[in-house]
Amino acid sequence: MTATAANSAALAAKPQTLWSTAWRQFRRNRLAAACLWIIVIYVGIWLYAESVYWTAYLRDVVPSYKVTDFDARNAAPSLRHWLGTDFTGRDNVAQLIQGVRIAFEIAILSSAILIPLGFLLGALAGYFGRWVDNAIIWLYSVVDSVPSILSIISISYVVGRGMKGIVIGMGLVAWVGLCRLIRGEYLKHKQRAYVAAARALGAGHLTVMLRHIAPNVLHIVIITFTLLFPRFILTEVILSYLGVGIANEPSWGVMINDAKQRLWLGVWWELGGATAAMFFLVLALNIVGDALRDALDPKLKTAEGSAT
Amino acid sequence: MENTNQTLLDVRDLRISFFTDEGEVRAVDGISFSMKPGETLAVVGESGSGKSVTAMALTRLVPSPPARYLGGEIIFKGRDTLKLSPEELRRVRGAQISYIFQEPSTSLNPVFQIRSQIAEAIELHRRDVKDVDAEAERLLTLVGIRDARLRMGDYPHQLSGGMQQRVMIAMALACNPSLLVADEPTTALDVTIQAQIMELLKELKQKLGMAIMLITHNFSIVADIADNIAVMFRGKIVEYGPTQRVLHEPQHPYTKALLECIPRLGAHKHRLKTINHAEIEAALGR
Amino acid sequence: MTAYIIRRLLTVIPITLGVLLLVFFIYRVIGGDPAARLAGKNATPQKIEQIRKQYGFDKPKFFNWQEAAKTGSPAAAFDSQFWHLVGQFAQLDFGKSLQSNQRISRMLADGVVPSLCVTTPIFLVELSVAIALALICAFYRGTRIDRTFVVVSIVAMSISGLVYIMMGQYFFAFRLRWFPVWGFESPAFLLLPVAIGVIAGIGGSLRFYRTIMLDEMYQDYVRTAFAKGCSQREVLFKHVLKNAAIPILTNVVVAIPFLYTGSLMLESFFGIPGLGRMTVDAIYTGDEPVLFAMVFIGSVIFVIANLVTDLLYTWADPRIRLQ
Amino acid sequence: MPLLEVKNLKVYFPIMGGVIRHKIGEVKAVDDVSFAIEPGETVGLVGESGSGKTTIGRAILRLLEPTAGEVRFDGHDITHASERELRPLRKQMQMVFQDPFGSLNPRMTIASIVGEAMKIHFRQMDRNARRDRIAELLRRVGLKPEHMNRYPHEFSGGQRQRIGIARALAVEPKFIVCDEPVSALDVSVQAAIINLLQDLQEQYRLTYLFIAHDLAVVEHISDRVLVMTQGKIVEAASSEEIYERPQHPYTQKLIAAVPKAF
Repeated sequence: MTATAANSAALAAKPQTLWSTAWRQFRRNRLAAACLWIIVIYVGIWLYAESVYWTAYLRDVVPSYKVTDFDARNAAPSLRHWLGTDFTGRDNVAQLIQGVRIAFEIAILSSAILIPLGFLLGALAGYFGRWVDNAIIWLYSVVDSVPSILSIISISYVVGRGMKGIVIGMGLVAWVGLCRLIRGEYLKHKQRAYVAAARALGAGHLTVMLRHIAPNVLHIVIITFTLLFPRFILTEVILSYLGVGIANEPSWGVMINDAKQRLWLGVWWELGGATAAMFFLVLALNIVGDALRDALDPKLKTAEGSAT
Repeated sequence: MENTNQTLLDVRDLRISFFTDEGEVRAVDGISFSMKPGETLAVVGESGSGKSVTAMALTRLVPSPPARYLGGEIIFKGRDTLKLSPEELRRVRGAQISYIFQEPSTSLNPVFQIRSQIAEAIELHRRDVKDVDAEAERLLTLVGIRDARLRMGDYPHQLSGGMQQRVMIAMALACNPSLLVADEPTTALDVTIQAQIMELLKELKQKLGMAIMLITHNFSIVADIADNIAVMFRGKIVEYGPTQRVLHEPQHPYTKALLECIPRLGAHKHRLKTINHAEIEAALGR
Repeated sequence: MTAYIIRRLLTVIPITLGVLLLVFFIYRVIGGDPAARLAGKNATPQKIEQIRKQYGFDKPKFFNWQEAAKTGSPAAAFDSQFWHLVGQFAQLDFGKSLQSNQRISRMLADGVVPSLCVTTPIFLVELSVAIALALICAFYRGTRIDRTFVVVSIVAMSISGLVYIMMGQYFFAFRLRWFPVWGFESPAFLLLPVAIGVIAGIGGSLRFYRTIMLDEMYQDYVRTAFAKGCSQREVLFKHVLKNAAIPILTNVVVAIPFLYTGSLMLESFFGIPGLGRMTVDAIYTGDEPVLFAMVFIGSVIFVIANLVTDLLYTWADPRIRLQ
Repeated sequence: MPLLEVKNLKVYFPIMGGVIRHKIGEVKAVDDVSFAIEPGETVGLVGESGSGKTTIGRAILRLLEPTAGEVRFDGHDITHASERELRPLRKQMQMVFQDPFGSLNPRMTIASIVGEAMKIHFRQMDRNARRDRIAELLRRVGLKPEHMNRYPHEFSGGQRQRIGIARALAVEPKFIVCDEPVSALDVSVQAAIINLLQDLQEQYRLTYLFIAHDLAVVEHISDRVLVMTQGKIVEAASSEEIYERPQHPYTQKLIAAVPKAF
């Protein structure tokens, strides 16, 4: 029995999961690490905004950001109102903070629809193939054949203005990208020897799909979410402009549209404020999303093209 | 042809390292060897021994970053290729030193016909050739491709692995280089095709007289083509000498162990001898 | 290869039928009572009933089994909302606009040209500029030039298209008067919208095509080209560009949906009477038949664009062309 | 009574084509192959890439459905057995794979990779018994038990093959299909794995079907050798006879092509 030391030599001190190696590589990208901090700040603002909203909601009182003050209408930026007030005297900064809440809620609720849908259909199509694959390919080709903006508009229009319409619209359209990626990964991993080994041990299809292959493709969900989040934000702006977006809540889209009229009167700070608030979060998410993809799965082809 | 005793290639204390996130990897750790015109040198070593990096370094094909040439010289026909200007280097590549690689299927450009890939090699260095098509056809016939005129119009994916490698050889010989570097030319091929390609290389060596540097991990194929053998282990040359001496009286323990653990047809040994890495490390004085 | 083309052509039928099914599903199934929506806000029940009769919303949605059972002829089963729609659309009859009572097919015909005048130049300019810049990035990969383009493109991507339009219109048209603010009388009216459309989309496109170029640079055939003695320029423009054409063609179709957004926004902001503006007006005025038709026609155009790029891509890749 | 009997095995893969993707032909990967393997024997299966040797290995373990013919393992006809009927037999036949990087699940620790076999086939074992068994198996294949919580990417190619072998041993099989277990390894590491396989065979009285394209490796480890090309077995003989008196022209061509080192 030749248990030479050589064949168990040169192992690092403590166990290295693929996640820890990926995290180490991600951290080496200083720009991405900085952007991660920006996102953490936004999460903080989001949680604060949620507390403001829910305390007002539970006390059944008008939340502070909605309090109108007619004689302070269109005030320029001042110490009291850092970014001035809108045409009804509401403080712009308070509204921008609520804009963060709306953005996070849209992203999370839409993802709650698209991630399970995209992952499940992608896994089924990739693993079982044949008619299951063809049916799911037909389904996502059809959904993908309708330009996303048109299908989201239609769903929001039919379901009615507000969060519900946007979330259902984006959720029922954006799942196609994830589904394609997951399908590709399942097709690839299905051929790997470790799946044949599991089958040879007598592991059933479900075990192979969930216990063996799924952990190897979960990272795609994280990458996809991080890259979709900014596109949800940009899409909300357009939906709100088209009148099928958010209603009676200060989303960034609504604020940008309100600021449109007053821009021509020289009131630039409303448009500037909303654009800046959105810009840093979207920029940070794009950079972090790219860095995550390079760290977790460099060969992954997420065809994302330009932002809406 | 230059007079034969002058050295064609003289590598002195070559040092190349890769700087990755995990730190420095010394791929080539101070190696020296030389080649005469028309000589065939086999560089044998296992994966990670630095043999391919050495071969690619001859015309600075090792991508840097992440690699960096830390030291040493590569004197080819009297000039150090590490110091050549990009323009001069391009005149050496393909004309003086040319390459064939391990995966012929990916080394050929998938969207160009065989004709244009060979023609490009000719036109790059031999403006004087009038009828490039005829020359390309001659080269394909030279490397043993039947009905070359027909094959010229094919795309790489329409050829078998063996045929693709023959096209690579034809392309490499387009400007009759003084040195042909073959980086694991038969590793991806079946054993019967491998025998044909080695036979072809031997034939071309006699016919054209160019020097060949054969990079491989397979000791068995070097015996009847190599004049000299260099055995590499973790970036160092641990054994360097004429073929018969290295094969029959190996000095270094690593070479001895490597030769003994190769299963030989008809040897009927019950157990193979394995390498004791600790012993090798000690011998290397690491 | 011809089998591939014929099959690809045939797939257009199930896809288009599927698209109609999807649009029908959105507007006639999941969205509550279409008749009430069409009747408008404070409509009387009689009006809603009258609309339901007029638009045939009283018929079953997909298959009319009662009718088939009653008359005994299987054909009657197709006497339902969906199949009437299929018949209607097949004859290019998209109904009438609620607002202007104009035939929608007429409106579509009028709107196509202005929309193409905006979207085609954006598509072509953005594509060529993005590929040219991507080639520069590949040529100078790893240098400061490459890195600046990456950062600039990510920054450009992170600003909403709407903001580009507003700022662009405000500064260049309103304040500096270089361009007309509104209207569609001459090509001059198109310069600003097209410029804004390109700037809004160039960030994403550049980043996307740069990745394609860089992926090709690390392929084995590039190493062979360098080993042959090719220069950087020859490797890039001869070897890499021709190979990159395949992924570019496969994925150029990804950029097309963003043209729709562009046309929606630019046409409504700059008063260009195209399909985009019609869609926006239809949303504001609740003109559902127009909206329904616009979404369907928009999708059919996209399906055809998909088909064309697919065929171009198979033609460009010898490995498929000579299967 | 042979442990494994294969009679007229055929495995054909349909070629899809034409406009409506109908079957326009078929690839005869395994075309009417018959052989038997006695308990404790090592039968070598040699052939070039595309000869169908891997397909035979996968068909025997029912990782794919044979088109025709019969596969009998330990007297049971498993050709078209259902997964439920196969489960007890799965315990007795296992496989070692070629690609050291693809044969281990990158996201599972070594303990769970080797342990899973026991969870399926030895349910009555509790956690501690399982951990001891894993430690013992790792030691048995020449690895340190304390590395059982490590992940595959932390090991070398040779070490990964040892883990693959430990996984196969975990269910105490009688028969192991070794599908090119050493082709992807360096020569030095190759020798150690071949010796390990031979030691395990002696200790556990295992039966091997050893698949490879390197005639020298197959001849070294096998008692009998089957030579295969284009889906057919063209010659079957003891490993000495194959080398000294090859009958079939293809075998002769194969032996002639093997470079005689020195």
